Amino acid sequence: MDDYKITTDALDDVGHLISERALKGETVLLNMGPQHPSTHGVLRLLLELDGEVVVNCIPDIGFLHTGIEKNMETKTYEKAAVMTDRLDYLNTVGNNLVYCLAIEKLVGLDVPARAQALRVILVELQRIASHLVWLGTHGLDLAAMSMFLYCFREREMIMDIMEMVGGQRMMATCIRPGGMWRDVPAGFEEAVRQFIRIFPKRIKEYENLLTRNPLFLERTKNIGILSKEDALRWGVTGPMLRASGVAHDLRKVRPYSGYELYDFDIPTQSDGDTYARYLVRMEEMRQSLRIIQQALDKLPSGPVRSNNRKFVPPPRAEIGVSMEALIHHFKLWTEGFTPTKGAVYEAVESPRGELGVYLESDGTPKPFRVHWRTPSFLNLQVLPLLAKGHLVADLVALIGTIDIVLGDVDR
Amino acid sequence: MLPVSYFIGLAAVLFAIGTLGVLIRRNAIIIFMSVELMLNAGNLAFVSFARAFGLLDGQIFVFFIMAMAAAEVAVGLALIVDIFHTKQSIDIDQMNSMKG
Amino acid sequence: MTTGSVWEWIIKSVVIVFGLLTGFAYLTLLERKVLAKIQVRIGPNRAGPMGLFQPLADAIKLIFKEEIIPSRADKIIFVLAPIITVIPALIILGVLPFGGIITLFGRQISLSLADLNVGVLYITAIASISIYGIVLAGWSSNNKYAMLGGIRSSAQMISYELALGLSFIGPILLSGSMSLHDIVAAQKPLWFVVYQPVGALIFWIATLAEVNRAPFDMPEAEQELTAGYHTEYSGMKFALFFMAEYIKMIAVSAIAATLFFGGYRFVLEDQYPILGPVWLLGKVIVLLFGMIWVRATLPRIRYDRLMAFGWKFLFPLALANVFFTAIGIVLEKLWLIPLLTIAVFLGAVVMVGISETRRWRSHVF
Amino acid sequence: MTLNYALFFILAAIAIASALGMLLSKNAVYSALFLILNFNVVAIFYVLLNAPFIALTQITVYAGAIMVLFLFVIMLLGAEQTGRISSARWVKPAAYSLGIILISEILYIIFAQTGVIPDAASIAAEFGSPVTVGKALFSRYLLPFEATSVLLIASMIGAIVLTKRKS
Amino acid sequence: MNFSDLTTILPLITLVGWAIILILVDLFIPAQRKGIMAMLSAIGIMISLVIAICQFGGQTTAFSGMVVFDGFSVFLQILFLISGLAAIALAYDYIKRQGIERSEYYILLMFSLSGMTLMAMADDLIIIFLALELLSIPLYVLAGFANPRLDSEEAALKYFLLGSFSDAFVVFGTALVFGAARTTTIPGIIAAITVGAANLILLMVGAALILIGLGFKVSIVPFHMWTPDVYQGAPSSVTAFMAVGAKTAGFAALLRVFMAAFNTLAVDLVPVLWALAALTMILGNITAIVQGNIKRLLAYSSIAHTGYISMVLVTINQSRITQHAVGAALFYLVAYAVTSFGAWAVVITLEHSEGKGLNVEDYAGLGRKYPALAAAMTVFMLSFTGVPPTLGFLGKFYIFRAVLEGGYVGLAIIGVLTSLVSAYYYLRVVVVMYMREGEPLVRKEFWLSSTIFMTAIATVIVSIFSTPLFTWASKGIMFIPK
Repeated sequence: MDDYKITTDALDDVGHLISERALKGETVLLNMGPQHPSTHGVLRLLLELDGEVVVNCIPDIGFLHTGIEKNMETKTYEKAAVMTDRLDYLNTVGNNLVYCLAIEKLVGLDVPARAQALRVILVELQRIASHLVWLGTHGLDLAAMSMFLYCFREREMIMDIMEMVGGQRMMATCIRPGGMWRDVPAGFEEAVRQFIRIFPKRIKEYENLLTRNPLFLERTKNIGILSKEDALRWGVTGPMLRASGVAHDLRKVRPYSGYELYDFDIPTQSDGDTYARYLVRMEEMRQSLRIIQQALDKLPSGPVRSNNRKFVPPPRAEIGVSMEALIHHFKLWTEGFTPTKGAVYEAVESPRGELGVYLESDGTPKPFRVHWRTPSFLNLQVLPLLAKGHLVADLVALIGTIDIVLGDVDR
Repeated sequence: MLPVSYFIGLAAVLFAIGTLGVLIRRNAIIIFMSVELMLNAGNLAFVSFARAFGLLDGQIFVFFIMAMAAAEVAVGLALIVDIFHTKQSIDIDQMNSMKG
Repeated sequence: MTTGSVWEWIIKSVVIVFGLLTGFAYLTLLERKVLAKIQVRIGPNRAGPMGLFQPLADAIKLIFKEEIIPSRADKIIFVLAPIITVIPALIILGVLPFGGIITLFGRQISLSLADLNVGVLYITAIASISIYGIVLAGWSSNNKYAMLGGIRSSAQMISYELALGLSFIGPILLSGSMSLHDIVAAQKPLWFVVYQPVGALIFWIATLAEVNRAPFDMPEAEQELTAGYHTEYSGMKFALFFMAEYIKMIAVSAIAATLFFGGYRFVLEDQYPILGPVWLLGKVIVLLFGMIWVRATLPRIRYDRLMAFGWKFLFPLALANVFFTAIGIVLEKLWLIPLLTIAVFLGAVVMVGISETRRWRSHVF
Repeated sequence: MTLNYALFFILAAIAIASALGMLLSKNAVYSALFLILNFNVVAIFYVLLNAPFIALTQITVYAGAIMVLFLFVIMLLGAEQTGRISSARWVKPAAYSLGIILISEILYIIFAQTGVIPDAASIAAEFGSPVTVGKALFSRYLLPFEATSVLLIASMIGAIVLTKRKS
Repeated sequence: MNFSDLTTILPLITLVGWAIILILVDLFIPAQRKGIMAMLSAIGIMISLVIAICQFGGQTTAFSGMVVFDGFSVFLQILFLISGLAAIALAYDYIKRQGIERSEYYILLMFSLSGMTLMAMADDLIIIFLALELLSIPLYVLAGFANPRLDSEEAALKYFLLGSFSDAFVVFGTALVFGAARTTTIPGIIAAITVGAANLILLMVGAALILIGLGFKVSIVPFHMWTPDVYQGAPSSVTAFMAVGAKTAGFAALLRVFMAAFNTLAVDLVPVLWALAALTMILGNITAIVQGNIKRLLAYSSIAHTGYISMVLVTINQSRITQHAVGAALFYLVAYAVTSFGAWAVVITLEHSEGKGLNVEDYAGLGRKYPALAAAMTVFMLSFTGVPPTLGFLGKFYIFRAVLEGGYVGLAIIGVLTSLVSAYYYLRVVVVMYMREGEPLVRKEFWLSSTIFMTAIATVIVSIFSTPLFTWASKGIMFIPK
């Protein structure tokens, strides 16, 4: 027995959070993660268990700290865009988008209509892809293993589209300040339409497997109830907030990138439990499809990038014929553009909630401060609140339902 | 066939070891296990006698004793778990909250 | 006992053990292939034609893997635990009839190892001790996850053993014997699954729990307990746990086939007794496919719900099944049994459905 | 015949050794394991004594249920280390000498009576089979059988009462 | 099995059936009104009691000789059932005020009671063993009913460990008796001994082991060590029931087995029994003197009373006085039961939560503030001591008479002398009540007060008209089919 004596200094930084009961040995301390199949990356949870009931849960983060915020401050505005993909690696295009929106706001850059529509299509596709990963891993957490592979089958189609647009499956970085990197290739529209055609049937398939499955209901109904008040108090956003009955969605509340042009609903649920969050995300995928459909139908033609040469490098064809273009090219790629002093905050609705970026310029080509307001970080804070009184098995479902991406948490 | 008295002798030895266990061990669970060993010795004696006499009755008794042992285990282990939760110990020497 | 019969007995034992080991190896392949088909993947296809040598490759890999014994583990029990797990799995089929009597080299050979008059009890006894390996593995690893896995498994197996034992009673009552040979013989006119549909279902669910298969794979729930009781095991020791699980799958399928699906008997078996093992194998494969199918489809039940399901649903249902079977036999109206039991089963399902819906509505967990 | 004797003495040695192992182990889990071994050996004796039904019931009930519960509780409480063997210094020698006296006394009495205990009556082939045991249970021993069932209910309620959490 | 088998054990069937029905009824009774369960179980016991009384007379065996129905069994059944009623009356308010009121209390009590009832009728060692278990296992739980109070849990664990230890002795003893006599029915054993077919040495060892086992249950010295702790730690209402019920049941078995079946072993057994009885009386009474806690005092007093009752066992081989001896033992058991319930009721009246109010000193001033209560307690103490005109006096009188008839003058003298010793500590309670000043805290609870009142009246009144009771007890001699 003496071997198991717990001392506070053995518990590193989180030692002060351990309760008296655990130190006396009445409850069991269990270290879940950072290497654990269900923590979706490298989250460490220090659990205090009474039997299998979670008495307390202390999330310990920072194992995936990449220093992206600091890194971005050492790069020019344009070059730093490539780092944004690495934040929330399931929402790469969305990260590009918010960063570019912030720069556009900072320097007052216009974006052509076609680029805006394409951005919406890509971001909504990315939302579906992200929700598919969530659904698959959530299913896997509950040991519905086939779900995972079905979801990845559909995600693959989106990945293919991304590759088509950006030449890369995940880190496409195809959204740039002032528009898109370049126009989508031929066949893009056909591929997206094909996806829209197939995907509703597939959603129905998932729902057949899960929505009314008694085992799934057992595992999600009334698990981790987050009340409206708590959700607002803890700054929870995204599907988690909407599942608690608050119809808050930045796409409606503060439309950006032309979302006001499209007709879509914000799904909400009132129960605030894991099942409600499941329903909200499933419905969001359908709504995303609606948006993509409309955007495709109304897709205007024209340029996809602003012509403001102060900020947007000229196309390669121009360089050979125009001296001015060559100068712009040289200047933008060596020094970068220089915004005036000032600060902006821009936020979009990522698949996980409000994804915001705060940019502060001190009048040099490199940002003085980049700060990300990431939804995973804020949503993760409610995990102890949700987990208390549940079983270890539910904790797994809860980590899944928050839909954290550790890259998004640790930055 | 072996003389049945060998089996009885073995049963007696096992019974004595069980008795010893109750007397010298101070851990409630071990004491309880020793009691189970004693009961088992009784069962062995019953079955041996049943074989010696060709009477089935001995085997039937064993059946009842097993059922009763199961009942006793349920209650006994519940008690042990109970007291461990209160006291964090199942050493019967430390059970002295009552004084004479 | 003549020398000849001793040899016969030894040869039969060896054949059964090797059959089970081969069966285990190819069951893993079957499972991976079937899962892959269900999950729109390809599955193993590199080692040999259609991946047929995959089990061999796996075995070689596992043999050469490093064996790690955690320094704070209880070494003796840590090493013993996998062995204790495998042995019951290997010997449980000792009483099973694989076929009738065949004539080989002018010798009458019965296609079974032993015919005990307490055959069914033998199975329950072996099933009940097969839990020790898991519990001890969990304990000796000195790891909290393994420990939780071990404790879960002991609670789970004790709970489901009751329903399992009660579901044996249907065939015993119908055949009036505890010998598996007699039970097979009694199914000559009609498989017992006809009289015991609910009993067969209970048996099948309970065996899923007994062999720790999805959706009852609590002890090793990888998403919660990393790998449960075998978290700390590697190499051949891990392989033994794996082997035990799959051999148990084969064994319970064979037992289910014997108790409820007519055992080795099927068309033409009377004329050609050698067909007996073939038919039995066929039935086993169908049942195994069912297990794999369930694994691919269903999420895992939560631990407390699993216990509730076992005690509050399966166990009473098994009792009711025994009760109505006895009534049918006493009244000598066997056709009553399936009617009554299915009615009770449906009633129970509806009741559970109502109460669960109410529970979900009332926001208590 | 000698084979029989050899078998008996080997098994008896295992039984006694495992009982002693149970008694002397410092670790409760080992004690439980030794006891399980003992129960299984005794089950083999039952088979030798023409009691197959009882033998398998012994394995199912003792080894399969009762001892699992023991292990379960030991592990649940984390009570493996059983501490010292006895409290007072005089208890141990006193108990050992008492045990030796007891054993020798009983052995003397029994082996002195070897002739009196009849050796292996002739029995029917069905002796100890489930059918005969079942028939006896439901005819002559009906009352004790029912009493046992009442006993089990009572103990079940008792166990639940003791472990139910108080709210 | 036939219909008459069932009618023979009808009180038992009623009791068990009622208890099982109550388990279901319990589901529909709201948590704060579990008192209803006390009433319901009392009704069940009363029905069983009425049936038992109606059955009076006649002798028969049932269930192929497993149980016997005779005067002895009816007498004991009535005693047990009345004890059960008294135990419920004691518990009704007590467990409510201790905060341990749960309906399982009454259900377990009824199961234990059915074990005792079965014991009264048992005519086969296997039934004796099962009845012993059936009455003990619920008692283990009841002793620990006040969990998580530590003393209650400790009491339960100690009672359980020693109880199961003693059961193992009974099992092995029964096995040896089976080996000796080829049967376990008491008539069968008698027959085997009579025709000389029994192996007397095995029988002797078996009887000795059974004696040890049952000795634990009735707390004969040196198998008494659990008694004080268990009596003190268990909830008082359980202790009262345990003290009366379990002891009476243990003696029922001892009398039935030793008076009938093992009387041929007298030559070897009598000296042992003599010594045990003497030891029990001496040790019980002397240790009781130094006790300050009333529950421990009563525990040692109960050990002492075990000694008095076990005196009759030395007469096992004298069949001419068996009737008197058994009658005396049964009478003493009745006297002990009535007085005990009364005394425990007084203890419960004065007990507060957290085990306060259990010292003899806490009784100071009772005589002045609550004269009726003090008077009742005085009656009980006098009855325990054996002062006329109380039941206790007559109980001792009959016992000593039976022992003297058997020719054991020495034992009788020890009995008288230890009775004199006991006067010291019993009267100390009386002295404290009347001579010391104090502020005793007393609960006024209807069922408790009426129990005290009725037992006090019974202690005096029945003693005046004791002859019919003794005659009845002596007629309850065991029916032994020849």
